[in-house]
Amino acid sequence: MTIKTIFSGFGGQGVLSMGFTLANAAMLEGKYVTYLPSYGVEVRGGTANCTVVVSDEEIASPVASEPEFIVAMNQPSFARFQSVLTSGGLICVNSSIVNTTSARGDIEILAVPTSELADKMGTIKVANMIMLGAFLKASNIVSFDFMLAHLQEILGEGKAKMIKLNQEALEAGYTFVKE
Amino acid sequence: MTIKTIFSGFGGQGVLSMGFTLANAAMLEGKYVTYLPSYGVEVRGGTANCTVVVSDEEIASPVASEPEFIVAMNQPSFARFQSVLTSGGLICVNSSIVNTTSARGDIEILAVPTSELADKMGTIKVANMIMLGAFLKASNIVSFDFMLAHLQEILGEGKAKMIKLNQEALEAGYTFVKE
Amino acid sequence: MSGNAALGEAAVLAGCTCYFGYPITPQNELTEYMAKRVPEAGGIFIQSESEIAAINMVLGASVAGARAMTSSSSPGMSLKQEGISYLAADELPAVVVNMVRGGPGMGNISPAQSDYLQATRGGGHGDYRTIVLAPGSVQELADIVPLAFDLAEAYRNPVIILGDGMLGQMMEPVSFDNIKPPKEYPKDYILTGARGRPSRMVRSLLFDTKEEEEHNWKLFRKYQRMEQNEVRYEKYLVDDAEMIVVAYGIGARIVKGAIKRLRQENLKIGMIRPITLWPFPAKIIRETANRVTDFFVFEMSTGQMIEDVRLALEGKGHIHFYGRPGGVIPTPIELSRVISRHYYQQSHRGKK
Amino acid sequence: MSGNAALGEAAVLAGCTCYFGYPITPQNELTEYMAKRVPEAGGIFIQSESEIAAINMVLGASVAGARAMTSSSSPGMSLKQEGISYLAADELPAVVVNMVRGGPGMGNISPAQSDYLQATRGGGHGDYRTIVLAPGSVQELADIVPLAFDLAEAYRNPVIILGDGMLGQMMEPVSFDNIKPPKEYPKDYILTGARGRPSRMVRSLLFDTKEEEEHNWKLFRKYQRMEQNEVRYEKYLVDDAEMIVVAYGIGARIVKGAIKRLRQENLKIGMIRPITLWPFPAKIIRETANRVTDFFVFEMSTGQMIEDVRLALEGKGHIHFYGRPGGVIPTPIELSRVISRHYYQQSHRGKK
Amino acid sequence: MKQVYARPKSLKPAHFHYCPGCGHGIIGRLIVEVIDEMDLREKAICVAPAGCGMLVYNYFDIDTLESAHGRGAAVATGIKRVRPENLVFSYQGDGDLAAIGTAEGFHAANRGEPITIIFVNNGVYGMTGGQMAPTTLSEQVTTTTPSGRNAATAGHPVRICEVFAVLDGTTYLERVAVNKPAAIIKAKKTIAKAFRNQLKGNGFSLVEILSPCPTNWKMSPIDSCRWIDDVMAKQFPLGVIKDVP
Amino acid sequence: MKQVYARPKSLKPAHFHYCPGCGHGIIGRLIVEVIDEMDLREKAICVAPAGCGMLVYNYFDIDTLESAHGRGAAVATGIKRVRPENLVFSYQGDGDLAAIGTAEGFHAANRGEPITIIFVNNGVYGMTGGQMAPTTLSEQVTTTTPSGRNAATAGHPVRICEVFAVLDGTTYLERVAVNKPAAIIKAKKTIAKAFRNQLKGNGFSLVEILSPCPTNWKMSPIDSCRWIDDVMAKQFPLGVIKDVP
Amino acid sequence: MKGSIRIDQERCKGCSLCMEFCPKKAIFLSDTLNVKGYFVVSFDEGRECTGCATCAVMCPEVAIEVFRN
Amino acid sequence: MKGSIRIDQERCKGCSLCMEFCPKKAIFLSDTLNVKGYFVVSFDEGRECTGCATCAVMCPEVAIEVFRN
Ligand SMILES: Cc1ncc(C[n+]2csc(CCOP(=O)(O)OP(=O)(O)O)c2C)c(N)n1
Ligand SMILES: Cc1ncc(C[n+]2csc(CCOP(=O)(O)OP(=O)(O)O)c2C)c(N)n1
Ligand code: SF4
Ligand code: SF4
Ligand code: SF4
Ligand code: SF4
Ligand code: SF4
Ligand code: SF4
Ligand SMILES: [Mg+2]
Ligand SMILES: [Mg+2]
Repeated sequence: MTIKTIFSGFGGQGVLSMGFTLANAAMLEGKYVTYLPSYGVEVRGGTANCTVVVSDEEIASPVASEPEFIVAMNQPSFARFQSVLTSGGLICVNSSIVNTTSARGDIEILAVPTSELADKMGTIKVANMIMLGAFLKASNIVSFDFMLAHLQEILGEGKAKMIKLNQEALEAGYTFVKE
Repeated sequence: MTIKTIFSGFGGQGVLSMGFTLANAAMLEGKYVTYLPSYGVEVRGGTANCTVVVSDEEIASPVASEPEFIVAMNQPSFARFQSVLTSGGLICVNSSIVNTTSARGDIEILAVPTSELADKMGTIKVANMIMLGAFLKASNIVSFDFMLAHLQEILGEGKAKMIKLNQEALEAGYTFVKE
Repeated sequence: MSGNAALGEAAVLAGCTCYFGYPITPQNELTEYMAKRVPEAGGIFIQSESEIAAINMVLGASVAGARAMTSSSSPGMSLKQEGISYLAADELPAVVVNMVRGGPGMGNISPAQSDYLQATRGGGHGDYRTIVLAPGSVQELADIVPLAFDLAEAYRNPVIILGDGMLGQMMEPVSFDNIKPPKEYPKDYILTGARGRPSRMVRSLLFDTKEEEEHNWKLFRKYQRMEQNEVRYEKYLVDDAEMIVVAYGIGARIVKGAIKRLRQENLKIGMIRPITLWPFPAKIIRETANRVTDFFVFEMSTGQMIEDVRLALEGKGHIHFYGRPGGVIPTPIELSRVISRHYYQQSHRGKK
Repeated sequence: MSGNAALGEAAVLAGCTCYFGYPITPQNELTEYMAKRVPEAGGIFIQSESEIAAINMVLGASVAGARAMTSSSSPGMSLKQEGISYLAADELPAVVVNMVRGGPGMGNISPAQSDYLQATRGGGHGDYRTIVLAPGSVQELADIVPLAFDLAEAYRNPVIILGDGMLGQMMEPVSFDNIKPPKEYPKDYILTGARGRPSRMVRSLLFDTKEEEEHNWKLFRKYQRMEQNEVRYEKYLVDDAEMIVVAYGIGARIVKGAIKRLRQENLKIGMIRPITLWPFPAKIIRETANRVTDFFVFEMSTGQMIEDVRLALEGKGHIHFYGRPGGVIPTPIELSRVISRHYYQQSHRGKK
Repeated sequence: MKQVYARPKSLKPAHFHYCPGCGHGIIGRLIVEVIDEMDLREKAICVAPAGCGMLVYNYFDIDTLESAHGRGAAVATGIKRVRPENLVFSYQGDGDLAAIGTAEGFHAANRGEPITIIFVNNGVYGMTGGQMAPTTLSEQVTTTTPSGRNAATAGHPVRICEVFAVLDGTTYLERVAVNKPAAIIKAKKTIAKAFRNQLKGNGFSLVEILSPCPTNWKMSPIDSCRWIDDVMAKQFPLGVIKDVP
Repeated sequence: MKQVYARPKSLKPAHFHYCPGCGHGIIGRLIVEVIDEMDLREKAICVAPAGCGMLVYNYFDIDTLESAHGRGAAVATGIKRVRPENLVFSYQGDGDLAAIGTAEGFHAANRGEPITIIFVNNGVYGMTGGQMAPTTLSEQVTTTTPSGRNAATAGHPVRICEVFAVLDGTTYLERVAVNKPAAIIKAKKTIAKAFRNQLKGNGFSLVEILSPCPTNWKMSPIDSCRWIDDVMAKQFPLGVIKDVP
Repeated sequence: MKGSIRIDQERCKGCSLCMEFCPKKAIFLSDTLNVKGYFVVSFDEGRECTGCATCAVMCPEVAIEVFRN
Repeated sequence: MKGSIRIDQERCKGCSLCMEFCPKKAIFLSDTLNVKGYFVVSFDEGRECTGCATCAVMCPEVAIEVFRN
């Protein structure tokens, strides 16, 4: 099984670290993983996206043609990436600032008002982790409990202080998604 | 007829301007000419040489393999170039500082004590023109009278003041060589 | 681990004690990794004032006997060409990394393969060559770095690692278990101060043209030895293939994905992936042409390696080409479609 | 007149109003000629602080609408590669002269032909090409300079003139009668201040990879047009020849001397002399191979153009090679001996 | 009500790509305001750098050229020599001018080329992600000085104005900042003065502008503005460094 | 009779290639004398330039490397970082250091690399045939300034010591000359002091030496020596420019 | 003197510099997210504004226009 | 104090600097040409030499050795 996910949004939205976190977790779980950030512009303020491929076998290409999952944190990303989503795929959308109407009938859309949820937690900075939590619930690419338990290891020492906040954010997103 | 001459000596001996003067004169006379200076070192004080080819037809190569004439103003040049001289060729040597004994029996050697002759004229700087005068007498590549008459034109404006001195030097060399 | 980090880590483990670099996307993560890691390991890190300074610091460190490295991306590589020519002329080892980006000019920062000719033909002046290594995965990158240092020292010549932003930024699991501490290479040319031995000079200025010519032929013979001994490539499903794709680096990796798909549809496609771009695996390609008539060259450029394939084939066979320059990364699906189209054209042609 | 002076004079007569250069032997006489001549003609001369500054001043002058030129020799050319890549990417005309010297590294200052690959394959980064002109006499140099400026403007691309110290220092009679004042080329891209028109921008940064790709293909098509329309070469005694020498520049001139000798001995040797090294006259060589089996490549290098001859021949015929790198200038006699040896080997082979 | 502040005429409609609170946005606006007020839109030619300021051609509605990293002064020299009647200025960051472009800036200044350099000193390489610049302060943390810039191995903060002041070709050098309203108004006057200096044919002028880079300084925009006064300006004193009328 | 002056031990037997009266010969001798007197032959590593001084490796009997034109300071940096215990000095002309190598010299100085640059200022490009150098005087005739250097188009004479003095990494900068016996003795002391400065680990040192180039100045050796005092030293004042112990 | 300002909220990046330096504190950070994803500032109509244009002087996005009687 | 010097005439390039600066004028330009083609200087044995080594200090060719009692 090879599962491809594209995380996308604005430069400052923590899109890359979402993908990075997922990739690290999957690697710890012993999977084959590629993580490929692809910032569109050398400069600040552009759009950013990254592709995470998780697989049980060696991965041929880190590029996701026909990804199974997409996370779109802003409008341009939603517009751009929903069209490449594989039929039957799932797109998680930051509904706080994205109009989620899509022309495609063959895909599933999960609307998460991440900005509002983050605001409730007191800082917009955790919006990405909220989305990641929601995404994990819906995709089940890595075990949510595993990620929670190993978050320190996954994020690296630097982020030690933030672990607790991030765990809460992940959980907020996870529980936002109904079974 | 294609005649090749190599002028050689130390960097400061005016070797290049000897060749340059000859080439310009020949060009004025309407011949095909190539003039090729080939300083061996980018730096000062090395050896210098130049090749002048004068011909009635287009010249294939400005490089003189088997030159007909050689002018050697110092010992290393004499040693190096006498060996490439074509059989029956003539080598003009600055005998003031060159030991002119040669192993080859098939070439002609013209010894000109240029430094002494120049000294007599009051300046070592005209040694090269003295040698050129001698060389013209021996080689007859361009008409000596033509060169004398057009020296101003040949040397260019810059040298205007030196014309007279140079003419005298040419003549000193020319007359030094006995018929 | 990211390709950039793997590269840096492998270098340090392979005994690289000096890194000199100037920021440029998409290889900044490598410079930043080295900024932290090299001093930790007791080595020297300088963010130089330019790419030119960097390559010349490398030259200095190399002549002083250290394993030294620099890295850059396309425009910065152009600036290093004089220095690389000097390294080759002086016969000094060094590893130079180019994470190629879209060009020419400022271009962009996306992965590209358009510096192939610069790397393989010597963008610098004079008759010289550099071994050019093109890894295709993070693990291979980690494996190739110590090899690069060894080749550089064994031949006393600069070695170029040609990657791209994709390889640098991609994260994959990687092991460094294969990396051993560097062998002892003879260091009878380095400058240490003339203690207990005659003084040495390292130079490439040879005013005497005969000497310079001899030096050129000496280098030439060295390059011939490299051509004989250092060709590296990977064969992928070549044995039964009816069409061979030639691609390298990250491009080859995408091709692999495409071939996997095509094999499922029973299209007999294989691949030869040059790992050394110079010396180029011409022989294996030429030999394969005894059996296979169609070669499909894929490059993330308008076509540069294709020249080497043409040189290898010497008129044999039929060459197809697909290029995506400018930093565009095609998908395996796209490639599989293009390849299959050419494949069917080919069978069609065969039937005529 | 010396080659250097002829080059400079022809440039001025062809409307070159800007010269920027940095001293390097063996092209100093050109810089010095321009130092005097260009200001006299009302133009701009700057001895820049480096070769890099020079090429970027050229870029500035070019974008401002002037005919601009710079010149250098091998190590200095390596330093200009980034700038040349930018000129190509920005589609700006410019003429860049390289009086090649012995290399790599510091090398020496004697004539050489070892920057062929750098010039024809783009020593700079990215997918770009430059027309490369290789004159073989002072008169041809004078004729080629206006052509270079015209081609540069017609295609909006840098054009390289590849000479060497021998050509630069050689004095031959020369006429400038053929030089006409430059044509008016459309200048709808230059920067003059946005007076009475929308503002313009000139750039090569294209973050959007699709845009950059399109730009690359656009350039590629331009290079294809050059390949179709701008191939130039000289045929010398080719019609009855049994062996064809391929040589360029001053090397070809020495070959001519050798052939003259060999023809006297009734050896049927001819020559194809590429005048444009890029685009390379591949077609004529390939066509000639229908009749002639033996090609003798002579280069003052360890062998660079030979790749183009191999590409042209596509496996046809037999290639002989003779190289004199490092600034050595062989004599016509020497070359005639070498060529005749190969010629007899060839007839011998023919008889087998 | 009458409009007392409107978007300058010579600013294109495009949104800036800069990070929130970035000084480049302020500086770009000031330049365009001066161009409009001095009626230079049809005269001005801008040379854009590699750096966060590289996209100014998307914002300035004047003729603009992108230069290779660090070569702005050489390119501007080429343009100005051909078109002396134009206003030619180069917009350069501290990496661009004070590192890779040291020689080009230095010698254009020494030749007294009548061009103007708008020198954006934000103490880091903004565009490439916050590496050390020659102007990075001692002990300042950047991505390539993870434990702070160590002067002994990584060098001291370079004061370009003070260096260029030694060169005889420079006629007007001033350091300003864009971290508070008064400073910004001063910066604008300085840019205008530098342009006038050029139009008078009075040699080389350079305006060094201390400019916040909140992203790479890892500070809020407001803290960044304060940091300029509290810390940065101590190393880079504001004011006229050289003014030869 | 005892010998009071002998050829220095660390001078190879080769004859110099310099023109008659060239300062390079004097300077080379002084360096080697200092090396011998300070017993540094086994410690010293010299970086040779492109320029008339390029063949010093044929003369100095110490480890020597040729560098690309202008890159001496970067190369010396690489060597010195790897071998801090060695004496590393770069020998550079005014074209080499003050033109093409501006950035490398400037930043090595700013980093305070503990290297020494012996900077031979002869006001021209000697090796390539007498073109203008950045240090050429105003109105001085060279092959590229045929009617005299015009400061307005070709720039002003660059005073490297004064420029480098602005940089915090420099600790010892002095300008001397080799045009008469007293000056030469002084020059030797200065070189020795610069070397000692390096051995103490005390940052970057540079000795600028006004040096006759009779060939390209088109003067006799003696007139050249006089010209240094009468004209050149007016533009390039001799003495200590910076000395931070 | 009475003034007012118009903020182009699509340009605003919420850097707060205008707010910080407004002598009348007539600008506040709203909870509106713009398309770029920034919480933008708003003009507080209820506050006195002098039309001094300090906010516009500070704004790095040229997002503010200022009007005055 | 009595001194004397030895000039390596093959190294000498006749620049005259030693001559010019010798306080005793004990060096003169000879009419001997060396192999390099320069008229070289000679030590005037007849003149007083102090062995001050000024000549050696000036000599760009390191052609002079100095001796003293
Ligand atoms: C030859 C070359 N080297 C490196 C780069 C990468 N690069 C782009 S911008 C930049 C530095 C930006 O810093 P600065 O000049 O301070 O501008 P800022 O972004 O801080 O405004 C670098 C290193 C390049 N484009 N070209
Ligand atoms: C990249 C490069 N550009 C140019 C040259 C040619 N070149 C050699 S030495 C030199 C300048 C010499 O002048 P200077 O540094 O003043 O030394 P001097 O000969 O006067 O002592 C130049 C331009 C070169 N070798 N390499
Ligand atoms: S990185 Fe810094 S300089 Fe660049 S746009 Fe962001 S804040 Fe401005
Ligand atoms: S050219 Fe000048 S610097 Fe060079 S060796 Fe001759 S006198 Fe000395
Ligand atoms: S114009 Fe002045 S008072 Fe009004 S909002 Fe702006 S800063 Fe505040
Ligand atoms: S200064 Fe401009 S960008 Fe910043 S908050 Fe105010 S309006 Fe928005
Ligand atoms: S040692 Fe003194 S006195 Fe004797 S020759 Fe030399 S300079 Fe003259
Ligand atoms: S100083 Fe030396 S080279 Fe000059 S004349 Fe005297 S001995 Fe000869
Ligand atoms: Mg910056
Ligand atoms: Mg000099």
